[in-house]
Amino acid sequence: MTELTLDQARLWFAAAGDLVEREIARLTELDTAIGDADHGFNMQRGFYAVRKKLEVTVTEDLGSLFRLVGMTLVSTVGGASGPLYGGFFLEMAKVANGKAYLGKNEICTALAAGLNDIKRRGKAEVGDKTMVDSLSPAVAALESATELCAAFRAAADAAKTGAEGTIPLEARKGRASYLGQRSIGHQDPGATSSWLLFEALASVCQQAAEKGGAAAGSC
Amino acid sequence: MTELTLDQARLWFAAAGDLVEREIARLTELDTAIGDADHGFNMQRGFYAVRKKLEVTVTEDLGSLFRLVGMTLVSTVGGASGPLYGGFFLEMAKVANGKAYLGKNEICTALAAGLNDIKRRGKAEVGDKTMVDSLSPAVAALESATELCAAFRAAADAAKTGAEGTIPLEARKGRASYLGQRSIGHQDPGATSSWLLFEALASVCQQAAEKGGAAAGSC
Amino acid sequence: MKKLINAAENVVREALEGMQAAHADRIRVSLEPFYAVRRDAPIAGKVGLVSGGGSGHEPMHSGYVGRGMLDAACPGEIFTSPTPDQIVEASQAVNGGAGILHIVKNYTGDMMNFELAAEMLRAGGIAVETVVVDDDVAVEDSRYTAGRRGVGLTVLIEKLLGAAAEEGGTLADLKRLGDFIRASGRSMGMALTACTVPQHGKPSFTLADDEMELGIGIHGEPGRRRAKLVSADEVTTMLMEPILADLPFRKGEEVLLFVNGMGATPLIELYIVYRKAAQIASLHGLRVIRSLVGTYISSLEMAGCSITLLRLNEQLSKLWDAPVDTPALRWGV
Amino acid sequence: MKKLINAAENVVREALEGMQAAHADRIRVSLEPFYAVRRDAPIAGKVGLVSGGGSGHEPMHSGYVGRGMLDAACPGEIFTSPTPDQIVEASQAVNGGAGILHIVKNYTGDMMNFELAAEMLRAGGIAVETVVVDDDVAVEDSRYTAGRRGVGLTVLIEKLLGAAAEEGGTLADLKRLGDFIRASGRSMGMALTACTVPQHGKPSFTLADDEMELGIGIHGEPGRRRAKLVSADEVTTMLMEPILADLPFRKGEEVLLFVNGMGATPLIELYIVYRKAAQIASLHGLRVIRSLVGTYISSLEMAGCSITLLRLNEQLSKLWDAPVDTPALRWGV
Ligand SMILES: Nc1ncnc2c1ncn2[C@@H]1O[C@H](COP(=O)(O)OP(=O)(O)O)[C@@H](O)[C@H]1O
Ligand SMILES: Nc1ncnc2c1ncn2[C@@H]1O[C@H](COP(=O)(O)OP(=O)(O)O)[C@@H](O)[C@H]1O
Ligand SMILES: [Mg+2]
Ligand SMILES: [Mg+2]
Ligand SMILES: [Mg+2]
Ligand SMILES: [Mg+2]
Repeated sequence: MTELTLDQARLWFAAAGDLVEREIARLTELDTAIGDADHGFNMQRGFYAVRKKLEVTVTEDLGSLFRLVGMTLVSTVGGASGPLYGGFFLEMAKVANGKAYLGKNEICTALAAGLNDIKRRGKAEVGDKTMVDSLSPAVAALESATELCAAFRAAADAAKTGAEGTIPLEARKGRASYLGQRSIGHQDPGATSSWLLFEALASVCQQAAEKGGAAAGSC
Repeated sequence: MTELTLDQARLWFAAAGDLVEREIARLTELDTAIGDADHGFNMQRGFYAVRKKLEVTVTEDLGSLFRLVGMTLVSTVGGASGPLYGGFFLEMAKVANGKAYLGKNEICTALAAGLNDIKRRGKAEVGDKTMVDSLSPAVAALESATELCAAFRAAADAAKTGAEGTIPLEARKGRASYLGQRSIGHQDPGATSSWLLFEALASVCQQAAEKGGAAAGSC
Repeated sequence: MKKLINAAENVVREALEGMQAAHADRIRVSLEPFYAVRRDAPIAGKVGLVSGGGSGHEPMHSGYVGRGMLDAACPGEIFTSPTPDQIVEASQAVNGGAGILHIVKNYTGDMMNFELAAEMLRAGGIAVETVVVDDDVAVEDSRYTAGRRGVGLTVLIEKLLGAAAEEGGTLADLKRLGDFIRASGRSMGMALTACTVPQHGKPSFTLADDEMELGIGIHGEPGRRRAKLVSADEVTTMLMEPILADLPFRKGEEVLLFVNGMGATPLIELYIVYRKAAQIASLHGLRVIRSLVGTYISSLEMAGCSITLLRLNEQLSKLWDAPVDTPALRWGV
Repeated sequence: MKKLINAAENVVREALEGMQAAHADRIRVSLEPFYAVRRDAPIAGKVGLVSGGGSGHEPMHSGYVGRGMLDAACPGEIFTSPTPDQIVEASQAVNGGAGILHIVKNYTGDMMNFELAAEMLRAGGIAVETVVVDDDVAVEDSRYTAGRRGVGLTVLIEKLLGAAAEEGGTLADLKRLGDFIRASGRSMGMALTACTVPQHGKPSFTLADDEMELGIGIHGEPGRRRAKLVSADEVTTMLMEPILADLPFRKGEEVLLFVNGMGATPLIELYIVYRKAAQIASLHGLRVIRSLVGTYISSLEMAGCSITLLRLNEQLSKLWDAPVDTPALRWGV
């Protein structure tokens, strides 16, 4: 696979929705320890709304798809993660405007733009114990492979490592920061859901590649 | 012992206070099951106030002693048991007015008058699952012996049996009546504290008799 | 037992001291014996309204002392009726020469202590009338028993009679009106958890996670029966049906609907109960024209709720809307 | 989890429906999206006051909608900030042409959602200002962190700004006054028990019988530290000292003392806390001239309390006394 098409991007959101649905309890548990026990339901509500919206909406290009996703998340998630993830996809939409597919470079640019929006909005840096701690290494890891599926896989793995890396951190941003040192020892819920988004992306690419591979014999 | 003197009556209230103090938990547990968990503290507060009052008050006769006890209970106990026990001793005071001691018949009359006041005030009959169920047989049992200490012992035993006899009853009066059939199977707290009062009376008589016996060789 | 208290035996006194400190502009508190009176008492020519009962039902009764409601409240120990001297002294303190009205919940202890006090007051030349509240449909009414408990309707009676007294009602007027209101309201309650009397230190009963008590009073006692915990809508139905059938409330009547929290139940849940209760009332053909939702008569930190329905007429609606200025109920002033 | 609810996912909607049914004389509720506005909104020429935040803090914010307080409230899901569309639609519904003031508690989610909404409203030609509330002294203030939480002071700011808006304050006036009040009040809270988010179904933390959490917020989160449960007087001291030291409050100042219940703590305990808090304030040389005691900003059915101290001046005292007519706060009308 060398590009992300409209269909694959739609599959990405479906897969993300499935993954979030499956991991509600885990996300909620993490948010119970250092937050307010709603992150699982916030994500579920958002991606369920996205699924329903996509079912009834024809999107002409990746820009309008990402815009629809971003707007839906903003208007259904609430909390901190709503504007952050919403803004992420709205920012990607700008890069993807009018495009039926994105090549690897464009994808990197779009994801990096999304990440920057989160950092700007949340005034968060790597090390603050937020979703930035998984998103930032994920975006960086895209460079580590030239092939798209491999890059997504590397990004997902980096996100996972980044999420786990939040455990020893003391939170400086978001709700967990109110706990001070007591936030240490817990994995950040938002960093965990960010990893799920990359995991969904990697798995969709993988499946497309396998299908394509079955058909064309190469990735 | 053939009569109840002022000193012995004072010892009675001291002994009743001790017994109540020792049985707070039991009375409260009983009142928790079918009432509002305050009977132990109500009795304790009342008899503690009686003790304090008696410490600083000289009473000239049994009438003023019983009146003081009755008034103190009325003004410190509250709840259902306050006016009932208070009225009990105020009624006894009428019979004992101006007397330095009471013979057995007078005691019977006084206690019966007290019981009648409780029945009138509480509109309760034997079988309603109240203090009347221990007081009534106790007063009746006074007749079963001519000797005073023996009569008090018989009364205390009858009170105990009466109190235990409330267990299978369905309450018709007091707070326990709100439970309907659920009041069955529990011993009435007020019937239990009434038994304690007679128990105190019997033991004070017994001790006086033993002392008297040591001095005079006969009861 | 987890409570914000100091010593269990000081709870009532310290809470009264706190009330005095917080509401010195409205009430005066006596600590020896315990009672609270409105700051401007006695009011010459006005009937003095006095209520009271065990503590643990806050804001009732001390929170309802003030213009347009009670002249005095006598708090006993937790769940223990006040003693006659409290009632006598409080009544004397608010005696404006037009007589004293006692509002008494129908518990043996409350009844007897208020009765003793009334006798003493009358012996002192003060006219006293008593309005009894016994609105709890969970308890069967019978002349062989202690009768029904006074619960949620107490708050409404205190408000309505308070307004009538403020407007100059005579003792006889108020007694008549009180008895009329008593005959126009019904209540029922339920619990999700027990409560703990501080001095006792242990919960009054234990419920499994899927159980509730139906037909409770306001003293932490178990209810008429234990049942499986069901949805808020079903619970509401189980409370509303006996209430509607008992008075009975009839199609076309105007009512006040009062959903009360038992102490630990948050307002968000009470509104869920109110929603269903209003639907049921309206299906029954009633017009809910006044409402009250909140924790107004409690049972320490018990979780649960009670519902009270009161039939209104023009006079009662007006009295409900009249100004009231107490620590816990305030409007119109 | 024992709650009077139907389905966990319907809690917010059904409670709003209940509020609508109970308070149709004061508020209008929108269910799509969720918001509540005062019945007579929009009021031409008056600045529209809009607040909001997660649900679970009842009576805040919907209970504070009405004359003399908020024009609109936007409740999110339990403990979840509302979304920008709620805020935008509510703001538009109460836009009387004099601009909109957003009162926002300083949580990342609330801040970002209100900010997005403000941008959209401004794009639509409506002037929007924002007053942030961040009064919780338990959290260190630092520009490297999310800063302090908005807690008890929110209720007071909404009341005071509501009164100022009613008196015709301009958007600029209200913004200035809001920032002034923000700088004049401090709070701190503690918990005896956790609470349970209905959809989660499990308590947010567990405490032993002899433990408490100090420095909690209003979202069921653990506090700054766990400590041995001590007496009410000691707890009060542990809350008051950091509050007094932080602003700092100085000898001779006049203050409003607000003792708030977290949801399941009965009023009788709050008065015990108030008693001690007033003593401490007065030992510190403060004059407590206004008070508020009750459950006004809650964390579902958490047991515990918070204390808020607000420095008053003549203007603020007058604004506090001004008429307010909302479901949860009513006086003077
Ligand atoms: N300032 C911030 N910058 C980046 N991410 C943040 C920030 N604040 C919070 N987050 C992320 O949001 C997550 C919490 O999301 P969620 O629980 O849905 O919202 P809320 O905290 O409002 O309840 C955190 O775990 C963290 O990853
Ligand atoms: N009508 C009555 N007649 C006689 N005794 C009664 C009556 N009502 C209650 N009692 C007695 O009072 C006891 C309860 O006393 P207590 O707990 O002190 O008062 P309360 O019920 O007001 O809390 C009952 O156990 C019962 O024995
Ligand atoms: Mg959260
Ligand atoms: Mg009792
Ligand atoms: Mg009692
Ligand atoms: Mg949240």
